[in-house]
Amino acid sequence: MSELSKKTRKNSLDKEKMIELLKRMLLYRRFEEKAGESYAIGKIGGFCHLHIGQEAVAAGCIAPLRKEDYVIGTYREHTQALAKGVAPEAVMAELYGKAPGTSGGLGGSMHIFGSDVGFMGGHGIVGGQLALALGIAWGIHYRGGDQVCVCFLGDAAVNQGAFHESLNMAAIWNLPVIYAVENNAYGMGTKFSRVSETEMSQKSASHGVPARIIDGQDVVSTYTDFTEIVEEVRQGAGPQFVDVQCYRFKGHSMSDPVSGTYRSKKEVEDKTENADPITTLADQMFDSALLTPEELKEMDMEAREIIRRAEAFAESAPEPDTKSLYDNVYSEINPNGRLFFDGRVI
Amino acid sequence: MSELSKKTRKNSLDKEKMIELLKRMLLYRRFEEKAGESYAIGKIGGFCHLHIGQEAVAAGCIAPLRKEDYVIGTYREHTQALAKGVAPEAVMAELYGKAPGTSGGLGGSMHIFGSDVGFMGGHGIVGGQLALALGIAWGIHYRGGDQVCVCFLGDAAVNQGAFHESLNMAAIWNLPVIYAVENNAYGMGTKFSRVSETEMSQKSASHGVPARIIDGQDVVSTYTDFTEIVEEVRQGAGPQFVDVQCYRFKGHSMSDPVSGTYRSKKEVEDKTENADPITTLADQMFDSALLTPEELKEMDMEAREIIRRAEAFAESAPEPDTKSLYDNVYSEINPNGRLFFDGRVI
Amino acid sequence: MAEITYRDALNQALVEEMERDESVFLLGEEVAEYDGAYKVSKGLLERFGDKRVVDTPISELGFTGLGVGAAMVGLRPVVEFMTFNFSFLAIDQLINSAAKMGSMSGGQVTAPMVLRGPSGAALQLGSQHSQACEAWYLHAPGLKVVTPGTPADAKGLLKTAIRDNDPVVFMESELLYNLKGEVPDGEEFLIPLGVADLKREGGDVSIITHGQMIHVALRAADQLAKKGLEADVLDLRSLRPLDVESILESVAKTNRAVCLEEGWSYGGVGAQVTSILMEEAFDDLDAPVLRVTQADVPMPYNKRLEAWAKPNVARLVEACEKVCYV
Amino acid sequence: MAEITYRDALNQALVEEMERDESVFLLGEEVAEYDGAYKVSKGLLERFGDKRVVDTPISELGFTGLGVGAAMVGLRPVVEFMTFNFSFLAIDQLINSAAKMGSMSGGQVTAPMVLRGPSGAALQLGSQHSQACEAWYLHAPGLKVVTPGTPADAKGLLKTAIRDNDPVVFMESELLYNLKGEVPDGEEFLIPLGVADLKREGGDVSIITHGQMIHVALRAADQLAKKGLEADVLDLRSLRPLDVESILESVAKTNRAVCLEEGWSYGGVGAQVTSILMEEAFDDLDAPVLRVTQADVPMPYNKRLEAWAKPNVARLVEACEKVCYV
Ligand SMILES: Cc1ncc(C[n+]2csc(CCOP(=O)(O)OP(=O)(O)O)c2C)c(N)n1
Ligand SMILES: Cc1ncc(C[n+]2csc(CCOP(=O)(O)OP(=O)(O)O)c2C)c(N)n1
Ligand SMILES: [Mg+2]
Ligand SMILES: [Mg+2]
Repeated sequence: MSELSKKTRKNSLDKEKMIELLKRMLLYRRFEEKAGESYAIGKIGGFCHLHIGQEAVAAGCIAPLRKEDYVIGTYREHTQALAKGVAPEAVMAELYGKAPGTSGGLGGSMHIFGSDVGFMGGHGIVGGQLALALGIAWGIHYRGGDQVCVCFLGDAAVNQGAFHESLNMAAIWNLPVIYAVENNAYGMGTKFSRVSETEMSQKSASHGVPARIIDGQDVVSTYTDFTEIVEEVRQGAGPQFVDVQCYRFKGHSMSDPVSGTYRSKKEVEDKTENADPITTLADQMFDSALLTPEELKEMDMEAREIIRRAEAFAESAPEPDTKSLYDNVYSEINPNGRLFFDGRVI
Repeated sequence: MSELSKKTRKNSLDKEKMIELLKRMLLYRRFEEKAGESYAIGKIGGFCHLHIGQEAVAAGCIAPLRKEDYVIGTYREHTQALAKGVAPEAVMAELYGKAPGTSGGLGGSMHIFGSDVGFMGGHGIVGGQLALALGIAWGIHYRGGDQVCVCFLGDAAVNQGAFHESLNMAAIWNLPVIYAVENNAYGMGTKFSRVSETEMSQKSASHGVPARIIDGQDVVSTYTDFTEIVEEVRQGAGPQFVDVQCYRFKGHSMSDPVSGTYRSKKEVEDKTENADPITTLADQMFDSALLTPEELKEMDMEAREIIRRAEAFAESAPEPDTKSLYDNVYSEINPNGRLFFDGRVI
Repeated sequence: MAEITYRDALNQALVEEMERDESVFLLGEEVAEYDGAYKVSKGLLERFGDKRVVDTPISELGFTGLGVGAAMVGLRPVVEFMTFNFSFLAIDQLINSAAKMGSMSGGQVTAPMVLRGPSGAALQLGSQHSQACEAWYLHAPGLKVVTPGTPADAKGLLKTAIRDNDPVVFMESELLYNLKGEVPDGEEFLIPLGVADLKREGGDVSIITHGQMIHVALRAADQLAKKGLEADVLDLRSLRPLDVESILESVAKTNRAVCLEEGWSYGGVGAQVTSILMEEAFDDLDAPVLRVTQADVPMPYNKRLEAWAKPNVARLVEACEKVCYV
Repeated sequence: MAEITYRDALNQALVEEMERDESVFLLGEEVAEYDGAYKVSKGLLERFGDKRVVDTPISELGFTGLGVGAAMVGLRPVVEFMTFNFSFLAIDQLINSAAKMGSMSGGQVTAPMVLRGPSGAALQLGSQHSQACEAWYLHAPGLKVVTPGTPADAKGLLKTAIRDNDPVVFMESELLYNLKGEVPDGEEFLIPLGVADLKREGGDVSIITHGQMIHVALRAADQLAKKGLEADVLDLRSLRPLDVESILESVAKTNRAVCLEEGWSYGGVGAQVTSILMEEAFDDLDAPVLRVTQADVPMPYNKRLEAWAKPNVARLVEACEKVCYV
């Protein structure tokens, strides 16, 4: 049976760590706000899924990791990439479709990669990254390393067969992978309870993978709990399933309304006012006199400045060359035979 | 959580029903033996997966059904088709690839259909039938009928994502479908415990679908338990998951060895001697003086005679006409445009 | 005749067919409460209730299989893929169950159903969300493939597809949903499958195309006309059945052809049309048939590169001029 | 040079590459304890242990994705599909993950791996188990597709495929596993991808084919020779990269071509080759290129009908005669 441990205790962290988490979340928030603005004025195209409201997940789950650990995510991955160490300039440039973007401008919002820092990509097919994570964890296991792989997924992805196939295999081979559900209660306009008879914490039960619930709006407890989980997995505890309960403050993507038929304006307002992970942490720190409003303001200015620079960089960066289109489709151009059939390059 | 009720009591059935079940199993056994013989001399081709040893499953799970209920199965479905009411002649003729076969000789061993008696086919892709069963049950639900759909699957199929997707949807819509695992402990050469960390009875746990274990080598308890389950589902209990524990006496298919690296000769012999569903029932009836050896012999002769006739029918039946090849690819030949592109029929 | 959008035309087709035949129902992600990701099913939940307009979990393989199973017992499911990019997860149920059902059951069981949704690239959605998927479905006998390019075709073809007794893969386009056009009135406005439509009559060169690309073809034809070349723009409308007769007829007249498609070239629609022309119109051809397709790469995100990767008017004009030796 | 079976040639390739490079591992259903459903991996478990020869659950999507993920972090997985008929369940991972990985990551991450197993019909396995799957994979840029037809090609191409830095779809044939042939010795016997092999030199007509069908082509060429027609039998060996040069060269010489393939015609390999000939060899052609393919139906079980549905020597001879106008 799935071992289920609802952690409620709020471990207090040292001040330094709290400040780090706060700075991280500020950076992520400002990054996403800027992305939203740039999208609105047409500098960013396509789909753009913001992480606003869920910053504690990126900060709390990724800060406990080492550089050589792996993270893989969905299309809602900008801040996770930042959290794992990808430069804001490179992420922003990718959103702008520019040459120094993480994928040379060819990937876009849903496909941010930073393999040098273990960020194994944003993936656009719901559930597509789950088996990839399995393979990354297999790679660790194969080589006998002590890294872990954290795989983020949305709540809706647990209904994909790939989720179950992956958990089953992770279990039989005891792989070092953590499936962390960013459970923001909705998959687009569909509330989780409409597409599942059971609670999220039951979803790994068929496979004997332990399940835990984490309060993903509270970065301190997310960080504390996740640190513990990561250490367990590093020690060989095998795959874990984590229900990270959180809330998305914006629409599913830039083109979707924030609220509407599927959730009320009131619900969103209530969450925005009472469960903002940044405010929550700041208030907590004010209460314990670990932070002053002035300090917060200064940190925020700093975050804004980093993002301003990232945006300026993206704005002025060059567009990719048309020829770059064919560069990475194959690892090398075959000396024999034709690889491309469009009659443009032969 | 999955409700798990291991039924151990042996309900005694009335003599008539026991005789019916015995006759059924004899018929299935003789059918499969004949299929095996005909395969050996090249009258039947392709893959041929026998059900020998598992006859109590076909008899015990299908006898409780009404004609208007549905059954859908895998490639190991000959006897299930018979059990649901498809004529032995038509099934045998299909194995022989003859025109009066269930699919006109175009389907073969893995694709026996009898839609007039609710047998919705044998399907060759492991897990392929699971979502089809969901759709059949949806059809019942949609029309407000009180039929049930029984979907057979092998133990290995629970590792397919399709299994989980199907159970989840069956649960949220409370559909009248029974997923009955013919748990013969092996998928080809792979023991279940090698490809799952959990027991079979855990496999529906993620979806809140109740699980039950049935002794599938004992036709009386299979029949009794299944009758109860079918009635519950007919009353609206929603989807059920049943671990029907059984054993395959022959190789995975005609081309595979009976035993080998994956299971010992001794294991097979032990099962064949001590857990033959036909002998088990007959002995039980001898003990209660409900049957004499002479009566058994007579029944067996009867079964053999039916099969002999089925084989004679198949043997002498005509081959399908080459033109029939195109007949059922589409429901009707389109008056406009070309449907086939092989340059043979235009 | 009313002028409505492609989206509304599809919506009307759904409404009318669901009114006419209660075995028709719609299922897919976000089709009910959300009115569809692209609002094609707007108002349907309210009108028909949640047994006939069904929101599914994100389980493409499962709900497609559900559709096939429901069709096996006589319902007429319309399965919506939010986009066909996600249908790869479900393709096994189309290739191995739906397409083969009639044949492997000797005609006992069939799968009358429609699988619909947008296919092909919209704008800057990147490689995993910008794929023209025709080739994966037209290869398999047992399936039909339909690709409407105008509001009228969308309505008339969807109605026919729903009434068809076989599985029909019905590919729309995100870029067309807002397109307006005249749509004939009446609930019996049906367009038969397998009848191509000569969207413009020329005579100098045949542009053979389908779906969203017909608009590129029409614009190219305008440009060509200015240069003195008149093009036939033949909209195939359905790729299987394929109106080979109309293709041959047009080429018999023009003696030159260019195949235009949104997707990749290797094994694409144009390859098949070219082969048919090779086999059945060799003597009619005054020039080799050319193909204009997407660049043979996963679709890039960058706007300029995306535009470059897509088949466009300039490339088509150039190809037409080339086959006309001008 | 030893005479060994196609099966043993594959086995040798696996053994040698696994010995050479310890990042190579094999996974799939029944590959380890059972030695492979078709015994291609015989003895590998014993030799390399269960970390490098891995039995998987029946979870095609999952274990293919595992392969892609492992490749992303530098391993070189060889994923066995028991047959490619089952790969439809996994195709999303090939089309949307493996094929696009290099491009959507800007080259940061690649997926060097081999996806192998038998494709095409064996004998009387019915429609769900008898499908030639080339078309589904060659359509997508980012994948390579290889189809060896002899023991030597099987070994030399598999070794190259394993060393290749991109995802390679490697299609074998159940009907070839027992075929014997000479295979050059040495661990550096590698056959480059994209180099077609002229399996027989003729001059009157080019038969362009691949995989198991080369044997049909060679038998047809024998018959044609008796009738005074000498055929080039060009074995493409890999479909992507495709040796277009050799195709053009052969046709420049013969001026006539027939494409032979095991699968369906609509959007198949022959359609693409025909289109290339149309585009690049139009003036060389003295007759329309013809295609010989499977009947456009799901494969029937009945033996006679199955034989009829498959492309065969008689049909190929007939097509060759037709293009030679005899
Ligand atoms: C296979 C597939 N089906 C559908 C979609 C379209 N889609 C993109 S995101 C999404 C909702 C996912 O919700 P969830 O998993 O909860 O993640 P969240 O967006 O809430 O972070 C859908 C339906 C897709 N990208 N892939
Ligand atoms: C998707 C898919 N993968 C693999 C196969 C090959 N195959 C056929 S049966 C089988 C084993 C299935 O075992 P199980 O589900 O336990 O059923 P049993 O044969 O024991 O009745 C395998 C691997 C297949 N038919 N379909
Ligand atoms: Mg969500
Ligand atoms: Mg089994």
